[in-house]
Amino acid sequence: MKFAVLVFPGSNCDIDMYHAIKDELGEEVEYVWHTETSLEGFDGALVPGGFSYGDYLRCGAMANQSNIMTALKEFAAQGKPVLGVCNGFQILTEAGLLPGALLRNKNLKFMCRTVQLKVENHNTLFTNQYEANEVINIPIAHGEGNYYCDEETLAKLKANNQVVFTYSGDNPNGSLADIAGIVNEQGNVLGMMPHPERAANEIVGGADGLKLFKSIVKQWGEQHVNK
Amino acid sequence: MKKVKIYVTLKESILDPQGSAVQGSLSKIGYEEVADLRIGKYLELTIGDTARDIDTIVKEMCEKVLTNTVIENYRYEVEEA
Amino acid sequence: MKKVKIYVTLKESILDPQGSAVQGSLSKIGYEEVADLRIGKYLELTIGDTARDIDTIVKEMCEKVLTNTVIENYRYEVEEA
Amino acid sequence: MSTNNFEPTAEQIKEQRLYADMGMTDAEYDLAVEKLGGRKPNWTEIGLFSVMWSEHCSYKKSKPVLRKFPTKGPQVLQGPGEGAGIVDIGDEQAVVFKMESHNHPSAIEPYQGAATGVGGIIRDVFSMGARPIAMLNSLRFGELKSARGKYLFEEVVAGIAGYGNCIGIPTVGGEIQFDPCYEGNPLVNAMCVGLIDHKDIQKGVAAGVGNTVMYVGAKTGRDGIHGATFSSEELSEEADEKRSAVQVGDPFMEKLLLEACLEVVKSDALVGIQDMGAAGLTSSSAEMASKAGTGVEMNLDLVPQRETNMTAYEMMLSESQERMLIVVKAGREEEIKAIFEKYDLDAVAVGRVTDDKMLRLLHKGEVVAEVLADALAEDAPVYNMPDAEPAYFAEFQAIENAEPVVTDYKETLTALLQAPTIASKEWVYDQYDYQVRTNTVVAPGSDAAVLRVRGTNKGLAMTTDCNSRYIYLDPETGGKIAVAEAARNIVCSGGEPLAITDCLNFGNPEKPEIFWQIQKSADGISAACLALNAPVIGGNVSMYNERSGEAVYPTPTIGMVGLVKDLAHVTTQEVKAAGDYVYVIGE
Ligand SMILES: Nc1ncnc2c1ncn2[C@@H]1O[C@H](COP(=O)(O)OP(=O)(O)O)[C@@H](O)[C@H]1O
Repeated sequence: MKFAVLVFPGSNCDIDMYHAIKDELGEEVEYVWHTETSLEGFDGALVPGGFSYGDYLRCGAMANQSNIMTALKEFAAQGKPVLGVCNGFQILTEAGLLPGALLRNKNLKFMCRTVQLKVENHNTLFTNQYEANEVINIPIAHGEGNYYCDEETLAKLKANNQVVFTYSGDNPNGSLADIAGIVNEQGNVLGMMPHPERAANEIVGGADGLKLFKSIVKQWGEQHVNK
Repeated sequence: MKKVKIYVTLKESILDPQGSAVQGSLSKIGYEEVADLRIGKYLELTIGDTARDIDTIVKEMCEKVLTNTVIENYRYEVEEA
Repeated sequence: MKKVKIYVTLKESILDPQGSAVQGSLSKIGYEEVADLRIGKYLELTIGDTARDIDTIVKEMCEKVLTNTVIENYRYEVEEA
Repeated sequence: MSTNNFEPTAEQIKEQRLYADMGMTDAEYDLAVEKLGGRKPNWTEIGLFSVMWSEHCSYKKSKPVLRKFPTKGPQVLQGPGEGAGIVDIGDEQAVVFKMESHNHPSAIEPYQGAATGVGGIIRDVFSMGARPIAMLNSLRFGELKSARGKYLFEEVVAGIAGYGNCIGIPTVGGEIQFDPCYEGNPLVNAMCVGLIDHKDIQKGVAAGVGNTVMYVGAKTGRDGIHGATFSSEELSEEADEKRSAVQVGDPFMEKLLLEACLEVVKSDALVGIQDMGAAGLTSSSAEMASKAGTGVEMNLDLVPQRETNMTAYEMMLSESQERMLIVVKAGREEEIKAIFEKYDLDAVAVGRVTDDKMLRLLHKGEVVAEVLADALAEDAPVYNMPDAEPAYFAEFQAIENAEPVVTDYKETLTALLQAPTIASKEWVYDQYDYQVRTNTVVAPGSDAAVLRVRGTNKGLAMTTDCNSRYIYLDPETGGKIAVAEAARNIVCSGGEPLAITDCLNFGNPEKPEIFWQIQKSADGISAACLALNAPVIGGNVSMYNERSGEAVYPTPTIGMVGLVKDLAHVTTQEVKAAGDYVYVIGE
């Protein structure tokens, strides 16, 4: 399986994503610069964390104007897996690929720590390797991870099982309904604030995130066998 | 040349923790009369001569880039510069 | 009850990284006519009835807490609310 | 030679002693005239001399002290004298590091002061060609009792986090001490560690007559004019008025600059590269020429400018952030431009390398300054300052050692743990992204931070340390203790000390008692470095840390890096399991 890691000016978890796929997962991966116009040849797209365009104005707002975003929207519409982490999640909401928005953490501070997440939906292409309601340890590192959407949207998210991860125990940033990650209605676009790519190797932050990437590969493998 | 002033505010229904924090610290140092405080953005644009309609491009820029209508409202003023 | 609107801007000679970055990306997506863009803060305060002079306390709050006069300027408007 | 009409003339500068406002003495003015072959300097030229001969740029008062430090060792690839020092770690790889202060700007605009301090030290490291991999810091504040004290603390931490997180370099360690002596003059020292392949090592030299001098990065504005002079003075109430000395950082711009420069260093078209730090265009151009034994001629009309009608004086003295000066082989400018363009950055040819050893500046078609580069850099004045043992020292030495009497151990322990200097610093490092780039094996909260070297089984341990109370009480012993503490932190974490960088934060060196503290602590540091085979490969001096005449405690912060030969050796501080034994080693 071949992954694209999108790189915007100011992305800085691109390298972490790249190494998680290449070194820990053992799949193919390439960086794709924001000026590119196509994602041909890729089976999955990863939108990494960081501070695209300095996160000036609003997180993710300016990255959403890049050439590559048109290609990413098409890619998503084809049902291919798209994962946005941290700034990547913010970019996906700005792009309208996921509902809602990310506001400043309720304590107004950037926070870096490992938190517990509950897998609310283990039947997605991103979570099929987790158990139902499994609690996993994944690092967060963000200043604006406070998920917000209106009531109607929240009701829909819940009704469709689109809430994939919630903060278990402490809600660090004030997110609505403890939401840490959501998928789109079709289930092929996941956005989450915690960093699974930082938890892909025991020596640097645990390995609970690796199963997320393994889930994507498993699903992709099955589709290919079926075809 | 036009000068455009854009005011961006969080929607009423959205909590403004920064505003509340500032209000809290003002009240601690003796400004209890501040009953409410909300913080938004203020943008000043200088726009050169253009064939396009100024209102059209300001609205477009606001909705495409400068604000996120899920969480924010905006208003603007155009002045000759 | 008064409504006070405060506009905080970076001083002219101070670099506005946000403004330049936003202007840069606007120009790349087709708004080349934006010749300059600066981003500041916009504060809305509701101030309850007080015996103190409104101008005095607004100025005090601005200089003590709301702005850093080393790098920022401010102006404000008072309206009845 | 022309001057701007609104500027004082060479005669007025001399007669009205205008150079004194720039921090120059009469003797220094006379020396400048001598360096110009008897000609009186014009306004631009006196500006060049004043910043380059400030303590901040010339080390004129601290050089004799710095000479005490051991700087050599088989592991040292680059000692003091470049942007940062370099130490071999085997496998054709090396570690690059340096620490720098941003005390005075942080006292006035704590968020931006700290942020731009971080930005500056990062540029020092990547200008060597190294990829910055970690940040550390060392902070000193007054006790957290006043509103101002809390504000400074919160904003400095936010500024360090804001810049480091945005640029994507993990902040993995540091230390904080609270003491009333820092109330009016906080200390903000930032350290950056980078990794480099031997073949990529760069120097800040303007070699090769005819080569092109290029300007890259942010545009020049009027910000920070005379910042170097400002940091070479005591803080006073009036210092708050020196507004232009404060700059705003742009970590996004620096991220682009960093990535672009690391691509450019792979090109053999690049000859030299240097950060425009203190004294901006002046120090970078004069030092690059002086080190190469060449001259540099620049046309200031070509310098990218953020503001209109800037004079030569303003452009040369501006300390706008996120800028670099590079020297490129003649004829190969386009290749270099193309790399910067990918990152939306302009690289502009502003001058060329000459053979006459002059720094020559043109503005609006006229020569506005012509000074020997060596006169500004290499040949700046050096002073041997008088020293005197302070009265307090003998007094303290005469006091018998007292053993504290502890009656209630629980109460004493609780009180100690509540002291801000001892209490957990989680509130601080929770705001630093210490994991980005996923190499952090030991995060903040243990003795030293450890990062793995990707692709090897090696690691780098790093720490900053200094107990300024010890140094105040006995600078020589205290200096030894500071280095020894750093070494213990490295060793406890599984590493072997490689070398140190230091940041010498002191009061006004013109006071003999202060200069004595500087001398003695340097002696102590040197002795410990020799004993531990950890030479000094670079550092920074920050003097005049006084407010209203009161100096801070002498605070020579030590930043040490050690090599972890096998990641299996990494050990952390926390207790691991019930039933494990506890040993005390040493006295
Ligand atoms: N306290 C010190 N100990 C050792 N070397 C020092 C010290 N202070 C400064 N240096 C060295 O002197 C040189 C010039 O320092 P500095 O002016 O701070 O460099 P830059 O302007 O590039 O930041 C550097 O190589 C630095 O490492």
